[in-house]
Amino acid sequence: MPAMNMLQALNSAMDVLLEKNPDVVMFGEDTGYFGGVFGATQGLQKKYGADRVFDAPINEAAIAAMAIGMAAKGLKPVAEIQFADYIFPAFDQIISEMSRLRYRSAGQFTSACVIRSPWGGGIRGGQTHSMSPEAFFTHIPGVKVVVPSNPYDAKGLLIAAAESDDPIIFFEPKRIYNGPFDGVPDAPLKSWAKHAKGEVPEGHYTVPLDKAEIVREGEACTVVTYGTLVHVAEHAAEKAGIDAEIIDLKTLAPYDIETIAASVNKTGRVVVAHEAPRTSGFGAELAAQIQEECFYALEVPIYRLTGWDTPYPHAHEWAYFPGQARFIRALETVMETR
Amino acid sequence: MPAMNMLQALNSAMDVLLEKNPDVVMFGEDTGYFGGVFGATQGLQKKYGADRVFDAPINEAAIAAMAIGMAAKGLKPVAEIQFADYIFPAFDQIISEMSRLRYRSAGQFTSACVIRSPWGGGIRGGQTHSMSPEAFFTHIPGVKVVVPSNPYDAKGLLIAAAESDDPIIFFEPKRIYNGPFDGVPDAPLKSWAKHAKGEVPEGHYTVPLDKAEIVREGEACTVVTYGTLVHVAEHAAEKAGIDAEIIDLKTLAPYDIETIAASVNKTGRVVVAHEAPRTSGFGAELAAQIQEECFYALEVPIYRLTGWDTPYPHAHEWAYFPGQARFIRALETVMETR
Amino acid sequence: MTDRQPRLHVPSPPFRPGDEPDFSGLDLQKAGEAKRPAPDAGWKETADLATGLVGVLDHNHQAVGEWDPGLNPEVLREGLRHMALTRVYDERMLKLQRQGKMSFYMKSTGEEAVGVAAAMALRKSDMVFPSYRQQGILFARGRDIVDMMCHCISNSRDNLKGRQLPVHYTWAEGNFFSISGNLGTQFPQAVGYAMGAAYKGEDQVTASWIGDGTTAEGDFHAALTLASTYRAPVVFNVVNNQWAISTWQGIAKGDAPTFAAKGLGYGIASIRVDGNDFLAVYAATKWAAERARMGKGATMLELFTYRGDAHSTSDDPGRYRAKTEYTVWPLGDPIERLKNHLIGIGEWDEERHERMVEELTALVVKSYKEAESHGTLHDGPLAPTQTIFEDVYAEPDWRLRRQRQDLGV
Amino acid sequence: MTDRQPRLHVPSPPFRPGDEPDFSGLDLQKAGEAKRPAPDAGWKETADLATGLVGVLDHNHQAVGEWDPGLNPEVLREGLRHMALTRVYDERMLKLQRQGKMSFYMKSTGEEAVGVAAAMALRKSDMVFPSYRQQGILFARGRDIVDMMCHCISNSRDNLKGRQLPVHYTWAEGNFFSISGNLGTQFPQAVGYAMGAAYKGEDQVTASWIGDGTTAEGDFHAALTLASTYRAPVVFNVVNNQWAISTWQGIAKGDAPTFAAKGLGYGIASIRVDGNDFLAVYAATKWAAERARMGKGATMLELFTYRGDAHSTSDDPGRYRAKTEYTVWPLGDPIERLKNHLIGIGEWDEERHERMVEELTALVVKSYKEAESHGTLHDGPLAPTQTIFEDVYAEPDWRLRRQRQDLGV
Ligand SMILES: Cc1ncc(C[n+]2csc(CCOP(=O)(O)OP(=O)(O)O)c2C)c(N)n1
Ligand SMILES: Cc1ncc(C[n+]2csc(CCOP(=O)(O)OP(=O)(O)O)c2C)c(N)n1
Ligand SMILES: [Mg+2]
Ligand SMILES: [Mg+2]
Repeated sequence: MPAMNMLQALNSAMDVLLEKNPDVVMFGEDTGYFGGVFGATQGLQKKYGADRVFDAPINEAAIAAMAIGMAAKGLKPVAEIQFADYIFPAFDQIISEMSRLRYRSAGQFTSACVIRSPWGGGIRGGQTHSMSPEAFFTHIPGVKVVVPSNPYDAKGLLIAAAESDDPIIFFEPKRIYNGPFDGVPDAPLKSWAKHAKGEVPEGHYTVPLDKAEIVREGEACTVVTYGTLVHVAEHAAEKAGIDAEIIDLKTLAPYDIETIAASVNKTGRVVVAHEAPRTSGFGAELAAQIQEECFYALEVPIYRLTGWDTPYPHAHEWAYFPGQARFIRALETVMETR
Repeated sequence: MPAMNMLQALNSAMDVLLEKNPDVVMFGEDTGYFGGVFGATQGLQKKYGADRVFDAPINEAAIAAMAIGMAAKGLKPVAEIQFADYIFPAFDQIISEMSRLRYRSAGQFTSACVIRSPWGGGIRGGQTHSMSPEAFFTHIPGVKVVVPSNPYDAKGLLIAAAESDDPIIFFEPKRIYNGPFDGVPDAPLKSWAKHAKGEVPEGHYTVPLDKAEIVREGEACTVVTYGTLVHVAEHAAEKAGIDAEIIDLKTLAPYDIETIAASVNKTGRVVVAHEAPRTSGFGAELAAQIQEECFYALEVPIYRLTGWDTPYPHAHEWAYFPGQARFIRALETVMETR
Repeated sequence: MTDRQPRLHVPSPPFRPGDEPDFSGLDLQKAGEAKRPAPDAGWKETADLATGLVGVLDHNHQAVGEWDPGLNPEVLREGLRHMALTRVYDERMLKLQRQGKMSFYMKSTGEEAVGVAAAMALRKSDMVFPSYRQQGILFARGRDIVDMMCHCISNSRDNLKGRQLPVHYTWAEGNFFSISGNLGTQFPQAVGYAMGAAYKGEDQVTASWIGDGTTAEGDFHAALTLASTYRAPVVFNVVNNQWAISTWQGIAKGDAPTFAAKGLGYGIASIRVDGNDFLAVYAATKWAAERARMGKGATMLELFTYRGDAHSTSDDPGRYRAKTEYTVWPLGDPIERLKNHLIGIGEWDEERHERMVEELTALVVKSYKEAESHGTLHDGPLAPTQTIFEDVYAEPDWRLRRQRQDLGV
Repeated sequence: MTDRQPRLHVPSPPFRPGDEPDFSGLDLQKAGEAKRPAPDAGWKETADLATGLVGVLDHNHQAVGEWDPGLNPEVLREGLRHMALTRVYDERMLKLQRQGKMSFYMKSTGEEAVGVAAAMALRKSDMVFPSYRQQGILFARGRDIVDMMCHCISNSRDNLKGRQLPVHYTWAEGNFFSISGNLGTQFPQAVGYAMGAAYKGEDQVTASWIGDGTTAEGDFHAALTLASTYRAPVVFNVVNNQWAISTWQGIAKGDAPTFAAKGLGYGIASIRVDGNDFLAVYAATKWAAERARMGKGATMLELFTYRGDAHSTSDDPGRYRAKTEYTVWPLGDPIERLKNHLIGIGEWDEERHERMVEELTALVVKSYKEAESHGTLHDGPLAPTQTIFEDVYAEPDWRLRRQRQDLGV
């Protein structure tokens, strides 16, 4: 199997989708000739033509609305929002329209499409190229929310998303497009080629949209996270020498409560982690549900390790990002070894 | 003190604000000559002139942007979004601009304004006149979120909001504009005149933006809620004969954790309640924080009583709304009497 | 405070309650005067049409000028019937709403030509994305009236399972999109749909409708930008009925000459049309659809009309506009005008008209009886309660399964 | 698959990498030809200007026609200096970014007249809401260069405390709003600000800038709608530099004749201007500001120019556009053109120019040394870490206090 980084894996997924289904179309800002500012759609316009892979005007609401209209007509749009920070002009089309079309029409019309968007911080992008807005979308009945953490999953989840009958918000952790990130800012870039999930089949395969994965088994405590922080968590557990079980959610809405509950019932100690601000972040949902589900198994309070309740700062990015030091402290706190 | 319903109290607050501060301006869809579709700004254009109280075009983003620009210039805009369901076209202006202007300019510019909006269900409004989108806004650092539950607070909180130096999202539970609501759909409308908080001073006063209120003292369990459900909770506790302590949050961001924690530490049993969908609703934040804060005091899992993870249905409104039956069941569940 | 000079320009309508409305100052191009370019003409050739007014029926109720679609009397009578049925239906539903049979209603009084004539000019295979005030389309396309009523009273036969407010119809079989409660959102969606049809190589045209007030929304701009860039086969309709709830159209229009003129800024063919003239609406829609099918892209039509009644059952227009505005509105009533035209050409008479209205009234009354036999919002039966958990996703996940269980349904 | 006929019209630029660009087909109105209406003229009198091109400097570098602002040489030399400084600064900052001194940079190469001439035509008390490519305004308004650099390298003297990406300046004292990373959002805010000034009875004008690509955003429509309705004293600038990152302006413009023409649809005076002609930009801005101060409302200016370099330090334009496009761009270089004009009227010479550029280079080099003495992003010192918890609200609440404690700062 070839080694791919996450961008190559996403590109391969879209190639497979375009090849297989003539109703698949792709558009977004700079996604046509140029292939996207991160290169995710590179080469696809040339291969499939400008009416299947094209540039959209800079209007995220228009991009979402175009996707809805096309989906209602029976196409399968896979649209890109250039940065997750810029998805908000499309928020109304997503919450008021895309998420509710099947419901309000009692199934007569659907709007199954994929909105892909580079997501998360750690690239010195400042407050408008770093956001993790996933929590907002998990509060919208009718859309699913996916965040892969590695090339293998990225491809398999994206194909599954595009083959799903539901509208899907697909957030791509841009910090790990080119290699896993341990949460140590100045460490040299690692390569996906050396990671087991950097091996990606060429052809069609899917990764299910409702299953989390235990990426590290452990008995001492449970870490529930997704995206970039999966790698930070693994590294932190290693470094702290704590036998943590680490769950990569992959899909946030709906999240895989069974896998989470089984682990928590075993360990009794939990860290939920994300980059987004703390208040009403997705960690709140996880903590609320875990305490309900596993109340009598919990030994200590569920620890929410999150970004701060501030915009994402530029210069002090690493004071905001939940990196190694804070991760280890979180693990030690739930282990009561601090 | 005169008896006022909530609309009259809000109108009185705006009258006081316009009278006192020549920099206060008000606008929104149909808020000028007509005085708003619910009448909240009635009579104010006539009294203060069309350049202080006026109609805006139907563009919620424009309304928010106009408020930001005016606030940056030193005015104090109090804008109306006709229904909270229609605030989403303004979401980008609120999250990307209003909430961050002070931060990104390091205090050189601010955007302190108030966005008022009728909020919540129970009026047969269907999916686009019933939403409770407060959770979204509590996940935005830089804005405060207020939800009054009675005329006295509505006036005092609105004046405090307009006199605050921060941007404030002010949600008005429209179901109780004209009278408190016990959660019994077909019961005759009650009047605010018979409610203690229906007595509202004519002049200027404020209700603090960072304090919750215990509206019913009790020892058995704690209910944390806001808006319409405060009344439903009171009625349910009465009816179920459960000695519940009921906390009316009033301000959701920042919420008054001290009042909540003190109560939970006393009772050990908690229901958090809102109308919005369950997943990532504001109840998740409350539950997550309470379990952290009061872990060792909790006797049973925190119960989240919420709307379902569906759009707000029209015909089956009362199957969606957390009314008496579901409220009582929640109380009985945390009391383990069920 | 109130005496000082206003420092902001805030446009206000010419008349308010208490005023004696007088529209003699309204300078409108006369019927028959507007030129009709070929449907594949460059958009610039529509520049005059965007500020003029395409009309066919003159003040003598004669069809005049280049835009006369030359319809045969059979078609005209059909149009008259659909418009009359729309009005009878609206009146009845309003009454029923007042009786508590439904939670809400919205009439299209005075605007019946907008929906009916457009629907008749389009093919039934063409797609429509309407707003909540084009129920005329449904009648013109032959939607079952009982079904329409069942939706409005949210009963067990409501094809939307009680999930939507009344008048927010959906009818996929009739190529009628799901009406949203959110203003303007459907405009750019219609472009996406039209692009989808083009992509699939179909010759289907997509049409969408919004109100004058709604043109202010960002989605209006999104739609026109998309349509201009991708030359989508779409017909944009702006129904300028002069009012947006209590807000006069001038608040959305500002200093723009007309709403149609906005289309020109995008390089889109744009025409202002007498919206109360069945023949003009028909002809303009036909022109736009033909243009779209020729691959020439979008057309923007402003339908100049007047909202004859309240915005909805939730407002009282007497509180914000002059009572007699509608009665002195210079473009009259679309039903009266088409009726008089038919009478003028000897194809109709008052008696037949009266009989038709009676017949339609009977039909509506009878239909409602049948509709009610399937339940009402208040007394049921409704769609089964568990349906509130369906259609959120293609398949309910554990959250919805548990919640349904929690509700015990 | 690739061979079939495309079924959607997707506009593409005339040239791509590998092509030999040739703009001889670009039909632009000649300098001096455009008429200049009185600033209080009706917006309709600008109709021709919106599709024409206001230019003053002709191909012989002479100032011609009605729009010549008749500036004295002192002012012209000042303009030249600001533009040259902008370019020297940009070049230096790019180099420093490549050396890792800052995270990101955006140049305004080729567009210097847009910011500089506008700033000089406005009063310093006028408010500006720029995008990220009008750094020229700061030089024209006398912003301290060291301060600008301290912001770009996010050091301890950064007046934004390291919170913003480089080039996202704020300077309240200089009436320079906070630049957002979100495209278009500032356009309607500028209208609100302008309305605020009008409301307060001040004669301050507000100006804002966005790019060609950004006109597609809904906020563009919001801004023009507000400005038209309330006749706000605002000057809208659309900087049409032909490119939006890799996307050709035609994707935003579609079939519209010009970006300026979009303004006409709102009843707003609209002018397309040679954006590389200092005198034309100056004159048009002056006209617009005067109009606003007369209470005549907004003006839309399209500044027709060309983005001479990459979009930002994050892209390589060689990947999406023909390498030599800029060199054959018919409107030339704004600095060269003003320089040649000054030389032509005997008020400047090559030697002085060279000396000026040397002097400016020395100033920039020296300023950077000073800036660096206050730290760099990489090596610090930065603003104290606890500042990340400040200015979220007027006062931090318990959540931020606890979080600061949690971080231990
Ligand atoms: C996004 C949004 N904002 C506000 C509303 C509330 N609203 C419903 S109808 C209406 C007026 C619409 O006026 P217009 O566009 O002229 O259409 P008309 O009703 O006259 O046909 C308003 C403000 C809404 N439904 N959606
Ligand atoms: C809302 C939003 N969407 C997308 C982006 C990403 N982006 C930054 S600059 C840019 C291109 C802007 O082009 P244009 O408006 O022509 O301005 P120019 O850079 O040419 O001055 C894009 C797409 C953004 N910053 N904000
Ligand atoms: Mg209207
Ligand atoms: Mg550009």
